[in-house]
Amino acid sequence: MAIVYIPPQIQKLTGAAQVEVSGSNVREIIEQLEQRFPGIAARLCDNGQLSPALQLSVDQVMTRMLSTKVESATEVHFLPVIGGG
Amino acid sequence: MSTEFMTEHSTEYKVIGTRPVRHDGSDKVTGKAVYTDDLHLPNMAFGAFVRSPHAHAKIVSIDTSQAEDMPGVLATCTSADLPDPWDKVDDLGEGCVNYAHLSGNVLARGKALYKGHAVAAVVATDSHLAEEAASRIRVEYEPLPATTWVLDAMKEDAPLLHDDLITHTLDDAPAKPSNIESHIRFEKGNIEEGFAAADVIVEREFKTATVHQGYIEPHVSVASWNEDGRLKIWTATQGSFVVRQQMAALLKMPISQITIVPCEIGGGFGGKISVYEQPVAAVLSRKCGRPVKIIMRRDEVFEATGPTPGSFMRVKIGATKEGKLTAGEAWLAFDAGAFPGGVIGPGCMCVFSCYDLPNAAVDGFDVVLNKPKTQAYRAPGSTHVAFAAESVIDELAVQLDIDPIEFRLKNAAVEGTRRVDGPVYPRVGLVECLEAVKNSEHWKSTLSGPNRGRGVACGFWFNAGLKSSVTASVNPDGTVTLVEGSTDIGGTRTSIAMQLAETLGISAEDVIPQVADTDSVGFTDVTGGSRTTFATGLAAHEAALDIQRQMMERAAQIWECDTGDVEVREGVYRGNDESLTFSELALKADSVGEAIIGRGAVDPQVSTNAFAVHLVDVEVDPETGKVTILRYTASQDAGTAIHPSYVEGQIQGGSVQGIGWALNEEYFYDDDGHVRNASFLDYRMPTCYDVPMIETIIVEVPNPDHPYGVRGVGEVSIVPPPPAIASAIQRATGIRLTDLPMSPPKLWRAINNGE
Amino acid sequence: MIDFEYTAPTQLDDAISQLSEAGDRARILAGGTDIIVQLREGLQSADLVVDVKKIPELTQFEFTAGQDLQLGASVPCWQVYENSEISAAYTALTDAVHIIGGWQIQSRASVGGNLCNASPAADSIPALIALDAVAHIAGPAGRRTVPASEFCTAPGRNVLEKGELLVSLTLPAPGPHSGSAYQRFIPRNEMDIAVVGAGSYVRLDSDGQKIEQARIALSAVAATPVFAEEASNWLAGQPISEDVFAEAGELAKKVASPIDDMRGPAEYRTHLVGVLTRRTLATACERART
Amino acid sequence: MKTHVSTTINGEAVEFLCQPRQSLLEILRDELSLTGCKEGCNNGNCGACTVILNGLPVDSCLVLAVEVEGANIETVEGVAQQRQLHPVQQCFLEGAALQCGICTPGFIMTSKALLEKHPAPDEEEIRFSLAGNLCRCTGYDKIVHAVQAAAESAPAPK
Repeated sequence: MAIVYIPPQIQKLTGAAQVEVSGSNVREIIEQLEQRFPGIAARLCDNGQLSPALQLSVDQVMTRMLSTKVESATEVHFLPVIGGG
Repeated sequence: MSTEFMTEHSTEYKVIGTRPVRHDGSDKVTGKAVYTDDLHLPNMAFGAFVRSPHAHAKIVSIDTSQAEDMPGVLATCTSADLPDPWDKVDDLGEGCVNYAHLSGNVLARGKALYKGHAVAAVVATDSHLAEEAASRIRVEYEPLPATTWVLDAMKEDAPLLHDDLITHTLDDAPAKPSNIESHIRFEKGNIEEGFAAADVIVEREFKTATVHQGYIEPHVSVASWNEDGRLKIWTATQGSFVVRQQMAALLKMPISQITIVPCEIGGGFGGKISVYEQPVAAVLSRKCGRPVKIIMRRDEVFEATGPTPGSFMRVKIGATKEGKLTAGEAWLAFDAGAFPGGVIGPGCMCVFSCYDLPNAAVDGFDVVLNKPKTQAYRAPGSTHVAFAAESVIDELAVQLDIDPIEFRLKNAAVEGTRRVDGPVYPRVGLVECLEAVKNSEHWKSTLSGPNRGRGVACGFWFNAGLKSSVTASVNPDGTVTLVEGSTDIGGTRTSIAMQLAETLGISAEDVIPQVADTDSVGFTDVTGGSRTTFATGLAAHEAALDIQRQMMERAAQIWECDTGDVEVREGVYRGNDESLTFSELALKADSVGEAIIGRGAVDPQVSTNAFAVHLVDVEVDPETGKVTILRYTASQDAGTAIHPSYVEGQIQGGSVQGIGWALNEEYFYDDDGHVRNASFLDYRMPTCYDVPMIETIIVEVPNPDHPYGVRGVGEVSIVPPPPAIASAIQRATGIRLTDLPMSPPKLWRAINNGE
Repeated sequence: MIDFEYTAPTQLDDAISQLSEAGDRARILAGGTDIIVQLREGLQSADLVVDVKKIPELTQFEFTAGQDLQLGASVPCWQVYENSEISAAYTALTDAVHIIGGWQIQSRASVGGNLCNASPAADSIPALIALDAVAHIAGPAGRRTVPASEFCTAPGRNVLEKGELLVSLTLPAPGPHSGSAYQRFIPRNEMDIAVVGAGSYVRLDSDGQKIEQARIALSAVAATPVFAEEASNWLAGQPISEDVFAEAGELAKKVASPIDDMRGPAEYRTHLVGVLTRRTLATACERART
Repeated sequence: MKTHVSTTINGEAVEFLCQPRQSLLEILRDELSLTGCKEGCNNGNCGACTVILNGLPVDSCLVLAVEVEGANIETVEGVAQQRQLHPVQQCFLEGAALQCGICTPGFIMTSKALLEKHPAPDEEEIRFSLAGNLCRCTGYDKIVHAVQAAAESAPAPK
């Protein structure tokens, strides 16, 4: 089970700061979340892609790909995108 | 030289860690290097902009006829000449852009949103004529109320810039539009409990002024949109591929029709990623059938390109009397400029990033107002928040009477520390940087004399990975031609070539690096995010391994043995009792088969996590409020320093930019929302007479995600100077300044009020 | 930049007739470090630019029999500070011309041009006023002289009438037991416009104990650089002491009516008048004694 | 109306036609293809366009091209002699005293002029003399070191 860190602004949907979810990649994780907490996917995604304001931290990987693999005990964080100079 | 090293890596490298002369150096000291403005194409024409004189105004009408009637004037353009933009957000690697906003920034649509906003443009046969013609384009405006201070723009009754801007938040979306573009929140632990456990709590408010990246080369492009439909643009950019991506979207044409040629670039620091004049030069070229050059004047650069946000910040941190941090809270409001897409995200992520903070909450707001659209500037967002957080940390150290380095060591982020935004750090080098400063001769020296003080501060920046591509061809003389997509702003041809050379066991001089256009190399993200030596270096390492594999095959073919029987060490290939050096094998290989070409294409999706700790001694003239930097030492974790001279150079350059930000740089806005100091005379960047030598300590805690341990070094050095200097001023005067810049009148006033 | 005609007369009379003919549409070019920027930025416009650097009277400098300095109006800054006689006698002027812009500017910018440009913040003008310089003007109606303290009339404006030009400046011999100094306050250490500038000249008695005569002038605190007359007069007969310098600084503030702008708030500028007056008087007295 | 100007650039007699409003910088770059001097601000505040005019460093953006009749001008293109870099150039190169390089020609010209005037300047003199040249990349440390190194090396061939 992956450990999903729920952004504080949507914790009212989950009632918890962390949720354990099964799934082999982030897309499946979000689908699982949506089943358990209806409405959450719309906050995180836009037209089937990760919302453009967000990026993922999947253990040490920083990515915007929903296909990113997750394993048992993988941490998934939803973070703002970063630009660099 | 004053450089010290504190290193953990193997010192067996032959090339890495040496200081070869950079490959493009001779051209740059003799004036031969070709920057965009040095191009003079046959039949070239010159463009000029018409810009809004108002900070906020409805554009009622634009009359270009008088300009068009002038002999020598070839064409004009307005936003009507750009395709209707896609309301689409795209990922430029280093942040996202909404093309509707980008198009509206390139040429104003309906409203001018800041003084200097481009409204129209004209092209003529010479640049003076273009400028005259621009003055004859008549624009009728209906001025609107404007706002240039972030807290004003957040007010309910503030003049709205965009009627349809609904705050982007993971929370419930608000019903009404506002100037608040986004609201981010992070929480960790329980801050009520955290603050309850604190013996000392410090809470302060901070402000920072808008500052500019200040690159010496103005934005400049030459566009040639040919009759066959192909568009070629020579431009000063940090990323030719993201220029291509933006051009294709703004002009609604396939990327394959566009070639971007990156010329040598005269500085960027984050400000040369977005397009400005490129689409306009292209449209004018299409209209007049000639190549068109546009170079911005310096006042245009200040008024219409890249500043970094002004900000308001409130930071509260608690600690026990033993010096353990218990909780932190931050409320951050950054201005994004006239269009959404600021740097509040990284600001929120960086505010407490140096510390192991068990309980924290961070709120961040990105706010649009009537200033130029902000852009990244070296560790974007991190300098702002470090000024606030590190100032509070220092004040806690003072109140607890704990040495400021010891206080930081007690709380420093280490491998395994969970950041406030969630992720856990891998191996990082903050403690090593703190120890390096603590052990420095500077820290151990005594600072005496009146009105003098010493300050220390930490800084963090993520550093990016992202996509990089190279190809490398082996020449029969044993050299390797390396073709890369990363524009070279500060010696990266060499730092990348050195990694290829190290892997192949040849010398840096035997690599011939070339920065290629977008038709000649694979996709490469911007030279920014401290990523180039890391990621493009990784691509070069991959290409070198590819070459090595082919060379081993070729050796096996020559020696008539199995490839598996060939081995290579430090550039010498051995097998079947024979051996050949790389260059001997290159010559033989050439005569027995096809060319040997290596490829490297990478997309490392990691942050390499750079930390820096700076130490500064200042002297304050209490009668004038002027601060003199007496001595400066900067330590930074480079992972591995590929070319130490250029690592030092990045540290020194970032430090001095940070000193400028700390002491004097700012946009002065008048009541009409006009910048009053849009020149290098009055926008006071440091000259060499304003700073001392910058002593550097390169800390090397190798990055586990890179074969040579590179972390990247470009950005983090700008972060610590403002809080370090603020703390030094506090030690010198007893006064804690909380507004940037800490300019002489401000400090004088504070000293006077204190008396 | 709107195009113009350019002429570089070699005779003063030719310059005067060319300037007279073009009237308001003529601009004078010496070092060009202000006028070229102003023309380029559209702050000024011209049909004719008259380059005065080929007119011998404007490019020469010499000491007269009475040891006064006759300084041609287009003599560039570097010639002032590199001349050991001038820099020994007129230290306030040397202080000023050494910090006008960077070296590249000092290679071109002239003292006369700095005066004619009439910036309220000009560095050389307080020095010229403190040194009691007199401007020699030539024009269609002949020649006239105007004290440096009366040369500027408003920001960017001076006493020159149609067809007139500044030919030279006379700086009186500073006399024995005298010294002078110019200092400005700027946030950077170079390449900046004065937030406040102060020039001080003192002549001491033969023992070097008392001030016999003093002249203090200020820049960037009024519409033009100003002579601080009351402070200057008060100093005559005063002993040399920090208290006296401080009191002179307080008196000098009376002529300061600065504005708030990006270069400094008014209150701060007034304060700096006191600081810089005190500091330049101290330096001038020290120089007078050595 | 264009004016004919005869001048000497890097030791060679050069003639050109120009409008009075054209700066020396513009003519050097656009007419004479001497693009080594750079435009950074076009109003005399950055020094990127520094050339040596009759022995003195000047901002070529603040010189009208018509003014240089009969003058002697040195640009960065003329600094290396007989395919040999000038010591200032050599020391900038070896000392990594450049990053983006746009300000470098200006610094080379001012530094060369400085060393011709003061062969052994101290750090204060170097920093004061170079204050008219802005660099945003290096923090100036390595530039000052490079000028010091050039001063210590063999005297510059003039």
